[in-house]
Amino acid sequence: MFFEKYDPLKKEMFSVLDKDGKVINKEEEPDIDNDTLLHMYKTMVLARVADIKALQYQRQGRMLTFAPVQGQEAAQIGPMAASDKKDWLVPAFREAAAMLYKGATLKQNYLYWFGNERGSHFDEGVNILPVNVPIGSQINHAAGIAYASKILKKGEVVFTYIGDGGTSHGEFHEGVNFGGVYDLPMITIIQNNQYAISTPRAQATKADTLAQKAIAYGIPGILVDGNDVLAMYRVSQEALKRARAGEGPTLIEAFTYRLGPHTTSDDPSIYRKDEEVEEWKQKDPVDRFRKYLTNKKLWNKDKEEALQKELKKVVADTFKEVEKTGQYELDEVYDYNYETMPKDLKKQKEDYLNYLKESEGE
Amino acid sequence: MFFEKYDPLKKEMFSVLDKDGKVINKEEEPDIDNDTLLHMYKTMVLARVADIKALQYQRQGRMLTFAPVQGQEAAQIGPMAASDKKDWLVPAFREAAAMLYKGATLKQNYLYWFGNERGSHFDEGVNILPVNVPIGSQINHAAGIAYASKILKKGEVVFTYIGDGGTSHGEFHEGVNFGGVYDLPMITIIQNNQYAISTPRAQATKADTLAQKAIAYGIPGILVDGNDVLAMYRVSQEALKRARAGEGPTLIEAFTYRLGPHTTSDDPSIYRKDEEVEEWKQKDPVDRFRKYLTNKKLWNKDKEEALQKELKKVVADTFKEVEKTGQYELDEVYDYNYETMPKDLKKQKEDYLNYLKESEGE
Amino acid sequence: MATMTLLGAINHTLEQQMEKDETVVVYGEDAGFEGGVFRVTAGLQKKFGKDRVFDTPIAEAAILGSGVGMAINGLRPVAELQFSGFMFPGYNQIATHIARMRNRSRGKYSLPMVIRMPYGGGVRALEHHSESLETLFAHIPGLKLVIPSTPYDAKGLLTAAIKDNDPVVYFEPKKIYRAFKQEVPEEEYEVEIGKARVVKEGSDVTVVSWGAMMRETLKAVESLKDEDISIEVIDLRTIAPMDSETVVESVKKTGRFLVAHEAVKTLGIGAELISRVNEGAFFHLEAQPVRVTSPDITVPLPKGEHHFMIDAKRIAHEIKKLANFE
Amino acid sequence: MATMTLLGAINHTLEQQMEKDETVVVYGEDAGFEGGVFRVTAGLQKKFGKDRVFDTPIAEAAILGSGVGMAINGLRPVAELQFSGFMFPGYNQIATHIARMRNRSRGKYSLPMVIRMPYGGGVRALEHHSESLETLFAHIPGLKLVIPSTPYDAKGLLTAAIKDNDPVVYFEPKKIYRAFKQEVPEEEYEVEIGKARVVKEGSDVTVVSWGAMMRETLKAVESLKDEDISIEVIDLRTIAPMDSETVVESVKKTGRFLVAHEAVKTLGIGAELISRVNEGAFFHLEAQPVRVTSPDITVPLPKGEHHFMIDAKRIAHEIKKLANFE
Ligand SMILES: Cc1ncc(C[n+]2csc(CCOP(=O)(O)OP(=O)(O)O)c2C)c(N)n1
Ligand SMILES: Cc1ncc(C[n+]2csc(CCOP(=O)(O)OP(=O)(O)O)c2C)c(N)n1
Ligand SMILES: [Mg+2]
Ligand SMILES: [Mg+2]
Repeated sequence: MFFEKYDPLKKEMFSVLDKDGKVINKEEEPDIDNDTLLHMYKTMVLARVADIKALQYQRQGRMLTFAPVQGQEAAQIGPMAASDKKDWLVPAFREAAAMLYKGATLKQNYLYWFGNERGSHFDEGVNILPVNVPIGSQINHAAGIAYASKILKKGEVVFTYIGDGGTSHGEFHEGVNFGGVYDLPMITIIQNNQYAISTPRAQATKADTLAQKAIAYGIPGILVDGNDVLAMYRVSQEALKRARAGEGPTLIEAFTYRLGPHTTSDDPSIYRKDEEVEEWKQKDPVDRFRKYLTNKKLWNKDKEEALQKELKKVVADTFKEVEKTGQYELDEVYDYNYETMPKDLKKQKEDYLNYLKESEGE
Repeated sequence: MFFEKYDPLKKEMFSVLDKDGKVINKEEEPDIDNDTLLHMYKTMVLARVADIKALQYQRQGRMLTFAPVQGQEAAQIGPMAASDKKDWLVPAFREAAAMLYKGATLKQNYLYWFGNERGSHFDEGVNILPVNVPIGSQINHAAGIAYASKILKKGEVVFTYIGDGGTSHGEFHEGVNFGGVYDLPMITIIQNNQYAISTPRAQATKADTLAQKAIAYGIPGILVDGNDVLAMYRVSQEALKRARAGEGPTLIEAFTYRLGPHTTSDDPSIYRKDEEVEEWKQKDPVDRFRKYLTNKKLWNKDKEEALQKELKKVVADTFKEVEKTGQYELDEVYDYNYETMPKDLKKQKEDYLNYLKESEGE
Repeated sequence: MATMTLLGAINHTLEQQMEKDETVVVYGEDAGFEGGVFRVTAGLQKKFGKDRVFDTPIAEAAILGSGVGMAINGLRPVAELQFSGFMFPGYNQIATHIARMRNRSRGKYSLPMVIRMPYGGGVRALEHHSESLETLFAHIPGLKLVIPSTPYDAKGLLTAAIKDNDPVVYFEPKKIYRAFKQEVPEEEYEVEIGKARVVKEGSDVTVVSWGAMMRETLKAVESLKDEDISIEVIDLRTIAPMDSETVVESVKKTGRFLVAHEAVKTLGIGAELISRVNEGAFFHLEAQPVRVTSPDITVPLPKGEHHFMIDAKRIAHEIKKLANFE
Repeated sequence: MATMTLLGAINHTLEQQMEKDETVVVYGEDAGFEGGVFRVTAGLQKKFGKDRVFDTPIAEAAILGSGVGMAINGLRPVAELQFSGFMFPGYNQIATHIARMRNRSRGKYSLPMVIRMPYGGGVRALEHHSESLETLFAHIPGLKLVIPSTPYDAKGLLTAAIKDNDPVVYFEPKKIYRAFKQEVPEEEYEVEIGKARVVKEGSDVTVVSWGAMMRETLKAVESLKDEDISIEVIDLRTIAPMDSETVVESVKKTGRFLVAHEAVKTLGIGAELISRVNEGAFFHLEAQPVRVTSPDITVPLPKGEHHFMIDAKRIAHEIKKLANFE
């Protein structure tokens, strides 16, 4: 019923809040308890603060290049808040906010972008896949997780993310199509932040909207204001309903903007106008949600100040902890390639240890 | 104007002839001169006769397994007849009829399925790519040819073929999308013969029609009666017009049926009901077109008998010629891998020749 | 005990493992309803239902990538690729994910999955249906690659592969799918992955092969039985991890080494074996190691394939030359 | 003459070739407007327009597959892959088409195309940004693979690659993109594909390397200058076709062979070189050939990469051991 109302060809955009955080679509305003609303907001702010600090650390040469999330927090927090603990998150590489909400720790997150695989060893029961670099390939992983959930009757739904640029990739096509064929419990969220590195969205595909790509797979597709966390929540709720009822996958295009660079190696001023960035700063998803909460009397200036202070400390402390880990040990590099290390690899490890001994002082 | 009238979501099928060869869509009946009509028909019959004979030869172990075209002649001859000599054909592997019309000789065709690469060396000025085995990959070749045509201002349009099953492949997605992005002169024809080997069309994708996949690329898509050669001609004409005007690609779903096995290694009785095959025999594209020509007084029984006799002889003679070529020479195997054979490969060739000498009589 | 072809042994093993372990699923293009183009999975869908034995769209990245997800979420997927030449569109999943998920997640996610594919030439096939692509798997850290040459090993290796908690690529030598039968125990057993098999002991020359070329090698050795050459024959059987120990020990004894494989010469498995023999038994070598392989050219269509494929005659010729080298 | 970095030499060569030949087109992800993530193609779109220098969708199969079509229809495409680790989704086009179109069509269609990609580690990069995948190209018949280690060769090899009527894969050692400058002639010149370069003559040990490891090798050799070892250093430079002749002749002279490469050990280029040295100079070898390579594991993230990458120190250590071996 819900998705039938939206025709992706019409380019209508689903939203709940306007850019000042006012509810403009009362009947679709999701019913979320206050604790959850606050947790959503705080996680958005945590992601934002962590991001800003990481940029600093990176500029100081203390972290690797990474993919900032600023501006896309709503597109990530809404769906995660609508999901259950058992549901899965299969990220691309810009989903720090979603990962944090879903149970990855800030330490893990930082550790990963510090250059340590430990950052991808999530805690028991936290159903997140590691950051996925090869574009599009995660969609097929999501399809497989969903397939297992379906035939093992686990009731888990899988969320997977991809960028606007990623929708042109063959693996996106194969994965979303696979989900359709077996009616899998799988929700694909396209974060259309309008650029793939320097390449504008129009160069990715001639399709008018990315949501309309759903038609190619015979599944519902919907275009959503990706900077509206309540809209993202609401749509995810409905997609989850479909998935849990065995009705199959949904494709969501979250229309949003990355406020920062593609990665810290990128200089967006080459390909984006300042005015454009300014315009999107006015639609900042965190600001909008804060205004909504303020209107609801759930939030105020004092709370904001306290939160900012607290999170800045949390983030700084976490980074200190992470930085202390430094370069890691030899065993880490060798011991996780196989459950049981093959003989020839053992030999290579021994040879290397011998070399280290022999060459000491050289 | 033409494509705007057809909404691929409505599942309407474009056609000109009914199954008895009567014109049911007068205003879209293409205006084709009699010589061309007859040439189209004769090529359809040639493809059919060659196919039937090849099946025989193959069963006798005199040819490799091959992909029969029977039932799909209209979907192939219509577009080729609408195209110019300079336009390109980028086939998958079941386009024998299209290749014949476009200028591949029967001898080349047979030579290929006899197991000799010479069958893919088409004559000067015949713009056909070799049979393409890896599914989907040809679409990207077509896109590249079209790109070159566009920027070199050659005015050539590229036709490329794929099966229903092939539309689920990532390379289909990337190629058709690429065509859309640069508005390339490229026409992709999906021959939906309803099976990919044993796998029914419904298992390939949940989409209602394959034509609707065009929406994902922002280009026109149209569902056509693929057993109606005039419908295929007419639609191709319009797609060509678009392409030549720089308006970009078109996607055509030709709804058809393969009357024979997938290849000669395949036993379709495992997965298809006899009644289904019977039903489609009633819609035989060659019969339909013959009736149309007969109604037009361009054809009659005598002509048919003469043609059948002639073509059977042509085919038998050609096969004899091909069979005489036998296994081919060593140079053929080595000399075409590079323009200039690298030293180390030369050495390998010499070593092999030495071995042949040394081992004579062993 | 029943006698089985290599193909029969695979079918039987899949059935046995699916019976014993409900999490095993079998899938691929045409692998469900019709039981695969070679009928290797015939009968399984009927017995285990469509959820566990299923047809997929033609989408190799999805076949392999979904396997990653299934393996992470509680299944033991056994994916079929229709021919090894069609693994390329899915190679991204193999090299960038399947080989790496355990290491990437520092052990949180392991991938108990098997990737089956028929490989090899000599069957008068179309283009891309005849390649021997061992190198493309054996070069990638994190992957295992096994190739049976007998029905017995076909079962033992497949059982071991399915039970392995790491991904295993399983090559099926289609040329000998139905070439001969062998007694195969009904009960479950494993052939250790990472262990070559000494088929025949000898003291003059070490000859290593695997897959369909193992048969040619045995024919070659048979043809030389009246010569005064004592040949040690090793079926490498698991290409990765490579059992260099068995090979090196053998060469220490014989001093002469020959490898016969279908793949092209440059960077074929022979190159790695020669390097390991150099590293492990250099001063035992009495003659230069010999590679009997296909040349570095594209596999020809059938009317030229005789210039490409090695055979028993060629192998015998080279063994003799090597044995007689002073 | 101007002094250029390796990256600068590539940019200059692309510009020169585009000027001389209107059919040369340059394209890839972000390769147009912004000039690529490494800025290798910077300035070209502005100069030659959007038709000839363009951004593509993120679709490696389309990038490479469209190159096939462009080459067939009158262009000389120079495709850029953003990192060699992202070649995998396009590998199908490389292995099943690009390497084969000439042979498949018995010479009707040749593919004058170049596939450029930055490769190699040691730059504190994310996953899939550090691999050395030479083997995956050098094992496929029909492909050429070149790797410059200097600005001079960068220009000469790229010029030769663009003018070649067959497809050439061009690896760019990104670690040394801007590491140093060299005089590079303004005028067009070619470095022959298939010809290694003897960087330094010597009589005790033959050391072969290429790409970024060439620099480490030279540092290693420099660090040994006070030892009494005469080292012959060869920059392999073109991996396929492999110039075994130059290497074999050198080993005939020195009797000792060492290869240093970034790629993992098993089936790395070192394995093929050792095999060829065995085949060509077996009885000249005075010690077992040595491979100095990365281990057979996944490239670690930067905090573990020091355990993976070889360096000058390691190479020097192994050269010394080999030279002193009795
Ligand atoms: C298969 C593959 N090709 C290329 C890349 C390099 N790359 C990393 S991010 C990126 C752009 C992604 O754009 P988009 O999908 O819109 O996501 P966004 O970065 O905007 O979140 C590219 C090309 C990659 N990671 N994987
Ligand atoms: C990449 C790839 N995967 C698998 C195959 C094996 N294969 C050959 S034909 C075929 C079915 C094709 O079905 P469809 O696209 O509908 O074309 P049709 O055979 O019906 O003409 C398959 C799976 C292949 N040729 N290429
Ligand atoms: Mg984007
Ligand atoms: Mg079909």
